[in-house]
Amino acid sequence: MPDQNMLLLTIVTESVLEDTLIDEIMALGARGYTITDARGRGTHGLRSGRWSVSSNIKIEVVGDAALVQRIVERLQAQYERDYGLLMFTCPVELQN
Amino acid sequence: MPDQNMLLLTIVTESVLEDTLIDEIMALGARGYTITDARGRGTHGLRSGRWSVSSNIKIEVVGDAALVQRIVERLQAQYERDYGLLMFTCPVELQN
Amino acid sequence: MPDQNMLLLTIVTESVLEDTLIDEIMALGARGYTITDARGRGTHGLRSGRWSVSSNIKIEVVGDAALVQRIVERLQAQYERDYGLLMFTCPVELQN
Amino acid sequence: MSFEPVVLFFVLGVLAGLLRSDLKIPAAIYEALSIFILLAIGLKGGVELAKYPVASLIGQGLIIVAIGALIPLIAFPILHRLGRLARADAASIAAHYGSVSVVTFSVGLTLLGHEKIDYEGYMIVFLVLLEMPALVIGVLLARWGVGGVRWGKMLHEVFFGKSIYLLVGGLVIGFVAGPEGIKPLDKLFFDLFKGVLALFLLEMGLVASTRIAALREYGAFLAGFAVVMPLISATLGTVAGWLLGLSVGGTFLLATLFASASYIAAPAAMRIAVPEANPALSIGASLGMTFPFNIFLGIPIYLWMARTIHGG
Amino acid sequence: MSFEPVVLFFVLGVLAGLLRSDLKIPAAIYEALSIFILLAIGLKGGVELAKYPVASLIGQGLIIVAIGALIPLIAFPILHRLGRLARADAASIAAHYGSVSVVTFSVGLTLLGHEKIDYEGYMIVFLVLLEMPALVIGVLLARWGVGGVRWGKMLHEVFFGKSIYLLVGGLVIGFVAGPEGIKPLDKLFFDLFKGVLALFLLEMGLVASTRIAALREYGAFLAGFAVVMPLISATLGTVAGWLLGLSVGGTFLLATLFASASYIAAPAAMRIAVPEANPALSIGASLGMTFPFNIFLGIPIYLWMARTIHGG
Amino acid sequence: MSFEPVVLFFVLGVLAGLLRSDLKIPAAIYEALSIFILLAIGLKGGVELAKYPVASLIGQGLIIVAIGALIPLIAFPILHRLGRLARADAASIAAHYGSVSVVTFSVGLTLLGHEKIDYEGYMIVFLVLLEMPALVIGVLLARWGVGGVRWGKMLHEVFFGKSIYLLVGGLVIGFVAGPEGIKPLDKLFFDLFKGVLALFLLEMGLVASTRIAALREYGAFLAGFAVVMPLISATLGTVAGWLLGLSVGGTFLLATLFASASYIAAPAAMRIAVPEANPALSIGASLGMTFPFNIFLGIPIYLWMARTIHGG
Ligand SMILES: Nc1ncnc2c1ncn2[C@@H]1O[C@H](COP(=O)(O)O)[C@@H](O)[C@H]1O
Ligand SMILES: Nc1ncnc2c1ncn2[C@@H]1O[C@H](COP(=O)(O)O)[C@@H](O)[C@H]1O
Ligand SMILES: Nc1ncnc2c1ncn2[C@@H]1O[C@H](COP(=O)(O)O)[C@@H](O)[C@H]1O
Ligand code: NA
Ligand code: NA
Ligand code: NA
Repeated sequence: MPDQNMLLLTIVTESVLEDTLIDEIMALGARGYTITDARGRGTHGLRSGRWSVSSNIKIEVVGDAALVQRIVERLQAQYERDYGLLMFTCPVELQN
Repeated sequence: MPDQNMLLLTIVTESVLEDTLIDEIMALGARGYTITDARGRGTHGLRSGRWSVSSNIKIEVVGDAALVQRIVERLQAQYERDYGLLMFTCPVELQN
Repeated sequence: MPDQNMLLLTIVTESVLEDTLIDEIMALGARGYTITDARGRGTHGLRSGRWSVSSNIKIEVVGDAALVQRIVERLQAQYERDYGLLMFTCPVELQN
Repeated sequence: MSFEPVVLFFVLGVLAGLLRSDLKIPAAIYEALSIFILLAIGLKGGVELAKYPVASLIGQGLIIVAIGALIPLIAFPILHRLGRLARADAASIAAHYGSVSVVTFSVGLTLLGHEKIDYEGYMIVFLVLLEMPALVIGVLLARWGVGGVRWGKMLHEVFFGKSIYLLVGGLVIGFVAGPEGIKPLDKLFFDLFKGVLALFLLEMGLVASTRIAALREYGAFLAGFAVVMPLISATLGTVAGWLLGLSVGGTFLLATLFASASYIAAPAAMRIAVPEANPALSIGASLGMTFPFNIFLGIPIYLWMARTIHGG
Repeated sequence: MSFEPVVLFFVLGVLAGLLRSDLKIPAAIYEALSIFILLAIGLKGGVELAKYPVASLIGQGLIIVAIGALIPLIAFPILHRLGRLARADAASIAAHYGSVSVVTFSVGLTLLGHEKIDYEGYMIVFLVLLEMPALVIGVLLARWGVGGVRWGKMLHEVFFGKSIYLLVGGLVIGFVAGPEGIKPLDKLFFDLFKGVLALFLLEMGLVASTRIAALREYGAFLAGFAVVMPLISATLGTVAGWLLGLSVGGTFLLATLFASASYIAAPAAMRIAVPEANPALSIGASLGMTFPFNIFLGIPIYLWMARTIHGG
Repeated sequence: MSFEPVVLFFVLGVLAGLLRSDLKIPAAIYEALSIFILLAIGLKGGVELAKYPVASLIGQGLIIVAIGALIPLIAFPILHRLGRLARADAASIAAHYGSVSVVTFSVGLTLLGHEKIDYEGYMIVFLVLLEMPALVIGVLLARWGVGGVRWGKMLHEVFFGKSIYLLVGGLVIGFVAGPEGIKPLDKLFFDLFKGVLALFLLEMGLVASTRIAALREYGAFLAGFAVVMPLISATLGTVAGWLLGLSVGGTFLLATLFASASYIAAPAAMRIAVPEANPALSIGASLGMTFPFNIFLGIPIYLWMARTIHGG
């Protein structure tokens, strides 16, 4: 089994940001990302997922610590104040 | 990068429990949750996701160890016997 | 809280492989799996999720290290060359 | 024997499943089709109801509901005593067979259209009335002596579950709006009904194909029950319809309603109210066996029964 | 007073939400219904436009857009000064009320059909014209003295947001194809329109039911605004329509357009262009309060106003 | 030159993509629209087939399939030798061009309706027949001398892939039910067909807009192939149709079928059977280039060709 230590950054945020955040993430050097549709609740209240205005997405990016830090800092600076946003990381081992 | 050590609790269960479990989780003190639609297979057989009776959801809750333990214990006591249910945790670092 | 150390294997790949990979994974001894629909970008380019030809799935399998290794090796040998495929693992604690 | 092309879509779905075709109807479309069918049936019932003096139907309705309530009470001992199924499983299955299937009823309706047989339009109201009581009885049977019915939750699930909610909601809107007011909606809800039913049957076939295996696992007893029980219920319905003075079409529809087993409302309600019951058993029997039996063999038989009892 | 059965579907949705029914319309279906409605309205407008000399409408169109632009300018000081709402919130809400609601307009259309009242077909073109300017004004109000309008992003969102893009796209296709060319599409886009509107209203009700609570949180002022503002705008529209020589139907539609508040185009555009505004406020007011007010009370009132000013 | 308004929806979709509008058609709706189109075409074919003595069509069918099988055999050396594409890529693209596009065919059908030109109803049967053989030939070409065809998997994918399964299934149901039996389904499957086609073209445009860039990457050769190949195939089809004694409409449809390239059945089948082929190449060419070429320029040209060869 290969041993490439990386981080998985999970971002949960509003669907309306999808295109914008993808551009940011790729511009910051990510080699890829994975998106799933989500709904939920947080400090910005209920996001029912029933219509686009109230839907979330979950963006997952696997990358090294430096990339993850760049993304986190950019999103904190630019989007955290105005948008529902949750970010957390977890170490993963790449298997291919 | 902030250093807030938390746990990510992932719950995979039957869609029919969505409203009930959300109430439980919030009542136990969670500050939020994220839900995605899922399908799968486990000890309760195939859940094809093709109609609501046979669909799963994945509920993710980020919280401290005490909250996660409360949720796990409640779900084990109340739902494990009768419903398809998988729960696992993994330490994560909150980034915002 | 029980203490069953396991691995969570996450596989992101093309939707067209769903049935095939499920058969492989179960044949290799998994006791279950969870699937969610996804979209994304990687070395094989954009997968918009807009039509089935261009959709991804995320398959998650919780299992011990031996099972995960069997699955990873099988998928590397059989599908990595020709299909969009990302695999990574992360230790998790089973809670039920 | 009478044959309705729309059931061929069910066969197409079953074959797709058995042959492992990659044909899949997305879950969102399944939801949309079922919402459409429930609303359309409700609206149709409401429009029909507006044509009758409602008061005059109350008596008939009560009698039919009372007879319908016998079905789960007959089914339960068969399943529990004879079939040695656990109390919860027997009660849940009994609830499925006591409740009704909107799609089976719809196939019955299209057959009447096809054969140009009249029927009492208010039969749809009985469909709505018959959907609920069996669910409550099922819960009571499961909890008998065991205690601990979460009544609030259960009744909420029964009455505000989407299936009954849409039927009743459609009924009320159709009744309030009347034939004239509903007219601009006809093009969607009534003209397209049969086509949507065809698509829904395709999806039902896909789902049923995954249930047939499950059924096999639980042996011959349940499979036998899934064929015999509808015949018993249909007989009850035929006699009841005849005694109540319904027409051939009405009698046939009542028999079909009684014979049909729920697989939209009941599974959802039972999963919440009797969670220890294994849903594979009840859905396997109702969708994997009774539903196809009804649309292919049962419905023609029930029409023959209705004609025979009316001496036709 | 005039009553249109289609609004009952909104009630059905609100009740389902309040009663915690498990009825859910999948997000994909919501998207599909809204795409259908936007395209259908656009196509209808384009077909109508093809019947008129376009040049002759430019003048009237400019006047109507100019008057329409007053609405956010009236609403903003009310919200910011009187209601003490933050600048961004006041600006965003003003944009919602300056823009228009396609569904409210559609309910107005069905009422005219129901009452058999004629109207200028090109009114739909004004719907398209009125949707945009208020959004731009809203952003300007939010940024006034604060600076930092990301014009590119904002204008892109306004013009290429799905809502306006589909309306304009439908308009152009309808105009190019003309009544004859569009004919084979009638069966989908025009015949089914009202049924689809009913389903969309059901979903709107479900969504609105979750917004009513949010509105309560923000107090009586916003709730009052959500009822008074449409009446002000409708008065403006009624007078404008009458001065411009529109028919009773046309005057009514203009009043309805002015009175309606956006909840498809505006929320998406404002979320991008004025992200610091709290969307719960604007959507709570426009969808939780103004929309139901309009379809139940407003629309009959505006019809009465139009008839009265025309001395009918 | 003949023009069909429905193709404007494709333009609307492409522009939405290029202008980065947020218009998105949910994947579930795309699936539903394609299921509808495939089933509707199949049913229509089946109903038509029921009008003809099937035996008399077998000969003509075999000849057409044999001629159709030439297309991938012509395309492969062009791509592999001339274009220096890898064997797998050349074979996969050849399979796409040998197979057919249901949507292109449908646009051809609507043009005939628009121009009031008759055609042999059983042409739809040839659509079904032509969809499969090229896929098998493509796999053979890819594996020639290389070995290792997983026949079971491949043939399963070809025959039970949703596309061909629904076409054949619809055909059988339409044939068994006949024009009378299918009547109550007409309102959904036939009356709405063109409107649904418009929505599908909108989605195709959205998807194609993301493919045009991919195509550019692979250079002028592939783009040229994507325009020249349909012209070659259409010529083959025109001559074949004329020699077989088809009418102008039938000849035109055969040319359109031959000229069209698959992007529903072929991509799915090739991804499983020839996974080392790059799908961006085949889909970029067939959907990004050939499909728009066909519906805007090709189809009018093929109609002109059919008329010319019939001396009209
Ligand atoms: N504690 C949590 N656990 C899991 N998901 C969360 C949590 N808090 C927030 N979220 C998700 O992140 C989104 C935005 O969070 P917020 O900015 O707190 O509203 C919510 O809509 C949830 O989907
Ligand atoms: N080993 C596993 N790995 C991943 N997901 C699983 C696993 N076991 C069960 N699941 C998921 O959890 C759901 C309920 O599990 P069960 O209660 O075992 O039927 C299944 O339908 C799967 O979606
Ligand atoms: N660095 C990454 N982070 C997250 N997801 C990725 C990453 N790279 C690839 N993926 C996902 O895996 C799929 C296949 O990857 P690839 O084989 O690189 O095209 C992509 O379509 C993405 O959904
Ligand atoms: Na029954
Ligand atoms: Na307005
Ligand atoms: Na071809």
